[in-house]
Amino acid sequence: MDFDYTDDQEQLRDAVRRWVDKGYGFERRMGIARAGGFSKEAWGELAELGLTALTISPDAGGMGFGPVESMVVMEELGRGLVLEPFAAVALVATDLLQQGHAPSAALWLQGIAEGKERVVLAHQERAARYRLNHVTTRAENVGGNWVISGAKSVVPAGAHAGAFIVPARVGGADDDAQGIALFLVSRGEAGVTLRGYSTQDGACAAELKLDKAAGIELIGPADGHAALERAQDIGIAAACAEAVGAMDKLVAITVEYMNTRKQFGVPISSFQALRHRIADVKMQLELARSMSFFATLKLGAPAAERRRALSQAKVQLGQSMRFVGQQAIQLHGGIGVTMEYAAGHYFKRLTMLEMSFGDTMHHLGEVSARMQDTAGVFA
Amino acid sequence: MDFDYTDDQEQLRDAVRRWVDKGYGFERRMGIARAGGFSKEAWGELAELGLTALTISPDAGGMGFGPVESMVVMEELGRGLVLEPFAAVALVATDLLQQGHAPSAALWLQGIAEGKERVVLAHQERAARYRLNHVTTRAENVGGNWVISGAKSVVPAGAHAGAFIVPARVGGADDDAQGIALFLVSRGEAGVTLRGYSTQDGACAAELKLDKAAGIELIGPADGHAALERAQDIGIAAACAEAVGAMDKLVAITVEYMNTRKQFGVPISSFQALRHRIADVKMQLELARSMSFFATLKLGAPAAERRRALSQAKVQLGQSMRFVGQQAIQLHGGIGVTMEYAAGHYFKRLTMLEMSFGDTMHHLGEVSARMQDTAGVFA
Amino acid sequence: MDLNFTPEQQAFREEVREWVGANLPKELSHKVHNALRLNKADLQGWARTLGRKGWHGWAWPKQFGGPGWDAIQRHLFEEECALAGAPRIIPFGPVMVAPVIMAFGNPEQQKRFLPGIMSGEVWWSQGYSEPGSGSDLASLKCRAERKGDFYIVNGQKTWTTLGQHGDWIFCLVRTSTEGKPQTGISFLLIDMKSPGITVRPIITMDGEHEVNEVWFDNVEVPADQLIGEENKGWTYAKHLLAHERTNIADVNRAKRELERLKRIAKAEGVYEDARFRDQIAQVEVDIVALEMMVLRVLSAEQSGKQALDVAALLKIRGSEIQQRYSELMMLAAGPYSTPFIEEAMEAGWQGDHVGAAYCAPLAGTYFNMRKTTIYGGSNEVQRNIVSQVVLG
Amino acid sequence: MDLNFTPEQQAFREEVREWVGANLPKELSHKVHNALRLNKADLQGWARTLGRKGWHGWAWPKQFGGPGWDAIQRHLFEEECALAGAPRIIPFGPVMVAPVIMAFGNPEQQKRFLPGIMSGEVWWSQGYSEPGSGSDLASLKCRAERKGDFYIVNGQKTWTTLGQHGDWIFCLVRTSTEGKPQTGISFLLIDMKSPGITVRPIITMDGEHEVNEVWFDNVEVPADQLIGEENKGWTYAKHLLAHERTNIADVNRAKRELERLKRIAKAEGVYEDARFRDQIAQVEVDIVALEMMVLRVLSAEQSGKQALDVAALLKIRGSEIQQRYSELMMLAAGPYSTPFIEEAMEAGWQGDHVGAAYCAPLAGTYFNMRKTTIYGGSNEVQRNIVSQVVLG
Repeated sequence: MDFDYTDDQEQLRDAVRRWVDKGYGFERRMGIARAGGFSKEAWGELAELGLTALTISPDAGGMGFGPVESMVVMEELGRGLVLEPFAAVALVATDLLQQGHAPSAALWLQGIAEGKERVVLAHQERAARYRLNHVTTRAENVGGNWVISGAKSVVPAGAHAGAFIVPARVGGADDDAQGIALFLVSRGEAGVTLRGYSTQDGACAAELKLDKAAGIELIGPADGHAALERAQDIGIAAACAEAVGAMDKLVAITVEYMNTRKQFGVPISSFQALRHRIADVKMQLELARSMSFFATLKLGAPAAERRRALSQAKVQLGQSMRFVGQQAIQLHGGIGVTMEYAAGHYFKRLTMLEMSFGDTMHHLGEVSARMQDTAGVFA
Repeated sequence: MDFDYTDDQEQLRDAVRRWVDKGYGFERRMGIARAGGFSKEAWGELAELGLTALTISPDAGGMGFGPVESMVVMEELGRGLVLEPFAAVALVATDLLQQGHAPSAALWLQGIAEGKERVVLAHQERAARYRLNHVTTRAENVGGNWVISGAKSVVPAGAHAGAFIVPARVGGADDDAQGIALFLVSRGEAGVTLRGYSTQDGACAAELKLDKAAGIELIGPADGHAALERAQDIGIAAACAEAVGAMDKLVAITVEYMNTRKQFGVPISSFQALRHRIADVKMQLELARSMSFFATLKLGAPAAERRRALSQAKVQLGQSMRFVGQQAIQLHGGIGVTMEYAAGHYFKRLTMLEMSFGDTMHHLGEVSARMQDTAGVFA
Repeated sequence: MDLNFTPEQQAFREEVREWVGANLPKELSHKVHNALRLNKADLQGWARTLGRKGWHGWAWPKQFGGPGWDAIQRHLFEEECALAGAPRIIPFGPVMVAPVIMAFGNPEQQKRFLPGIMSGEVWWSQGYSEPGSGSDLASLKCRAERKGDFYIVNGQKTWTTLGQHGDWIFCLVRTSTEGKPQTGISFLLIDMKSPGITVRPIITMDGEHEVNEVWFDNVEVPADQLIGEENKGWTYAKHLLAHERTNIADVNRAKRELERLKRIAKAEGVYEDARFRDQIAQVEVDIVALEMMVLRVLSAEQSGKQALDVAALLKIRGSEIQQRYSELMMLAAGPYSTPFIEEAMEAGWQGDHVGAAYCAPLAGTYFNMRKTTIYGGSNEVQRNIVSQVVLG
Repeated sequence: MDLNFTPEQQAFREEVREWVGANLPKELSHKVHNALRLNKADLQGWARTLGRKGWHGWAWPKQFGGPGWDAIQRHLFEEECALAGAPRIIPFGPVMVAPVIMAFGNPEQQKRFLPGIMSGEVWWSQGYSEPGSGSDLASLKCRAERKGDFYIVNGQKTWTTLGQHGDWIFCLVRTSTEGKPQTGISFLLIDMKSPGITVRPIITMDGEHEVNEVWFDNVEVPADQLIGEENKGWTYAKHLLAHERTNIADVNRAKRELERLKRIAKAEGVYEDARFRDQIAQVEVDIVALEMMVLRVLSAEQSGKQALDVAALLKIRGSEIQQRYSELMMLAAGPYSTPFIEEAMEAGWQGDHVGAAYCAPLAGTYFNMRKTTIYGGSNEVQRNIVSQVVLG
């Protein structure tokens, strides 16, 4: 039982933080957001730092790091509100690609490791809400080849991806957990239509339409739903860590503002009602940090235990994100709601993170459904 | 649209308040609580004020007043934490007795009006929680006479009642809304067992067991469930008004304490964090007062509208009671949790009121189930 | 005690409803009901329509050309407008500066300014806040120096809502630095076309241009545009605040928006989800309680028998409820609220919506609503006020 | 980073579990698991059992006869005791006064007092609070005047938990009125059998006798019962507060009580009610988050690599959670929590319970738990501390 980082992990953190502080300042970020929310150059810099290869196994040309290192990186990217889809590509998609049996997966992994390619999971469907089992996209085997038809929404940085991992149904009804396979679909295939757009946090996403598009089976229907759950949980852990980084920075910004801004002749940090508010903010931040650790350290647990833990974490993080974000704006007053000031951007990103991979209500439902007689970290 | 009291209503309020202030002080109340939670003398004084006849029609020897006057009285009784079962007898039971067709009802009403008798509704059953339709007590017609068997819990002041209004099933399954009739059962009948005890707020209740006890049909199975719902709603409105009176007084006690108690050389009312807390307390009190008016003024509305409104009111009141009660204790510090100080007794009574006639979760469920497309006071 | 309106009040409501139904353009109410963008023509068009009926100054007494309605009639008018999907009446003219002109302006000023406000022709803005003075409004620094028949104004105002459309602006300016900060403030009416005025947009985090900075560089203001006496502006502004309580809780809009929340929740399939639905039920209870509190205030105003000092409570609760329903609308759409597609927030856009058309503005509205607990006296300031009332 | 305990730590846990299982009387754990009343014999019996094993001072270093465990071992010991249903160890002796005696007492005092604490034979009480000094502890007035070889103590202490059983009491007393209030305070150990001491019960609103007033009327205290130097008691008390952080969050008990909440909810039929169950799920999340925060503190203490200043957060959150689960237990029983039948809270009562046996103590516990956000430095004081850390 130990929550210290190793020296390697601290070096990794320092390297990412240095890049964020020096290379990804507010002005650059705003420029990237205005230009559509994705920068190839910035992505290249992440690759140069070795980050795109972070969780790819050494055999496949990667660094072979695990959840803790992923958390370290995500916290720093969160601190800098980095727009590029690092978690989607280098944590979630790489895990699925490495689990899968598609021969072309290795090539995509190599491309990701080198910073040349991006692959993302495209799983959100209309009316699915946050249920992974709701898949209406269908895959048909036509003469030994899979063709896929359906629509996927809000695919992270979809317009900048070379391929998509697409859950599609090979059998069963729309809501069955059985019968879902995961396919690799290249953006260049016939029948693939992409429509990109900006997102509220300054990043970007896309609508993906598949009309009999050719796909390669990555994970078969026996394991598809379980793989999706695992991908979601990796995404949750990444969102938790990113949120901790973002909140940590936002609290620092707010504290500095409170100690600087004067009203009635004194810094507003001298008002007890605001002091107690920041104490409550700090509480939520530390609970969130604790549960981000929990999320990361449970990623390797057996599926049922992992699933329960990750939902517990997402509930805490969702509540913390909302409270910290809203209170940071409130403590700033008017300046907090302007586009030119950083706080609002943290708030918007935190808002989106709450809704990514299932919102607080959804995961409270999961926790409720998965409760056991005992409770606690080791239950 | 008008929320002023008439002169008569103000006189009524003043009369009750005078009695509470002068006749029902903290010491007397504590003495009654220690002696079991009911005082015949105090009840007699309520009768002398004419209150036990408040809602009984003039034909039956009463004053024929309605919901607004009931609210006025309940607020004052709440302010004084009066232990005697006024609402149970003089608002809920009198309404049922006047609705019913039992010939003996008139006699009981007369007895209540004169302050000589008490009749209470005994409807709580084990495992029913707050569902009025869950009735396992059974009534059988044996040769033209009804005999009733079953058990009722936490009957208010049950040991001091001369008769009980007992919902019992004449047909259908345990959870059917159909098939419930209301019977009048005298405490002296064979097969009636009573076990009285104190309640947490210093008042008293009883367990009532019926083993083939003779009962007289008051309200038949066609109307039984609807009558129970109406009785519950009268009880809710009374609880709301009582709670407003209790909260109003508790806030006054707390404000006085805050302006008196010194820490660090200044009254604790000078600390902004506590000032904002009392502002939140005041908010909950005024929301509660508003919804108590709403509850009272909707008692005469058609059943569906009344039912929805009363649940809305109980949700607000439940939330207000819990917040105001808890914060009043917190703002007092140690002294607030002692038996010798009044605040804790208000807190305990408010806690029980939250659980009477359905708690906040139960009524939120009712509101949820009864929502319409439109919203608001006149929806 | 009676919850119901009188037959006369009901008839009045019907009259308003009928008139609004006949005069509010369908395209406009469609925009309002779906939180689509409103432009200047939308807002001013509705103001002029009301003006022609004599209702743009709906709270005005008859002597100044208003309808002379009582508190309940005003409430019913506001409610009917809100539920019908009329845009909010921009308050700076008819609600904010007009009462000050009526109470403290001279007859010439009343004659000069009030008709343009009532008709909706003249767009007024508010010049109170400054960068350094938020909750501490009295610390304002924007100077006005008397030179002959003019005041020369220098300084900056900020958070000027819709100031980009403004014809005139009413300002609190510093005319003296002696004594307490409150004592050296004057109330000036300024033509926004005056040389030396620059309006710069502030883009808020939802990407919208709703507020502005207004800069004054040696702006000459004729001295007859001073309201009342020099250095007494703070008193006038406080009078305004005391009377600017109409609809502070915004409960009528809340009722309309709750209906929208239910429509969205149904369309997104979460209305049947007990967990989500409970959240809506809670807002419904909150709105009924708020409305009852508003009705209590109206009754007290009407009868004069009670004193109800709950304006600060109405502001706190109303703003919290606005924030909550906008949050729930966004959460109902979930991932479909996350795209930021500006065109999708314009009425009549023919492009493909992500999710459904109603999803487009939801996150932006949620972001925008954060302002409601900050502006108009932050909720922290309101809690100070409440505690003062309660604790003495 | 590793969430798991080492094999050595696991083995240690097993050893404690086995010993507790073998030595904790079943009747006692039954009482604890069902929140039935504990008497002095229950509490002191367990203290003596631990004392015989050398574990009553489980956090003590070896040099004073303790087991010399590290932070994680102490945590595991506390967890095993809590989950097994052991009563809480009354902290005033082993956790509160003993560390002060170790750090600031002289060798004679250490020899005289520590063995009786470790063995569980001597029952200590705390004499800090006074009626006028709540959060403002330093304003205390209880006087001690030096006369020859004695201090003469006059004044009053209050909120003395279980002081009715006390053999000894450690007190903060005023020995000087010069300088800041903090500087004139001394730390005295007082035999409660001394003439002039009166203990008066304070009955709390749940009807229980848990706390007391202690009155001192010319009580003679031998001067060799002064700890350290005169007028330096405040320093010693603060040292104690800084070190009295073991188990401040009470998360192990919370885990046990959450299990009880689930049992009660199942028996009452509300565990299958989605609305109620969500509340339990929320507490479950809260407890896991609190436990993770506790584990982070332990890890930091163990490795010395991080400084984690979150004791105030643990106090706030732990107390809020205690209040919440006790509230939910009461709400689960609903009307069946409302009877007040004292006998029903005694183990082995043969009467008819209203509802079920587990219902009897629920409301009383809920009432009693209101103290947790007040005592040990109110949560308001804790928020002051947190804000000081955050804002500087």
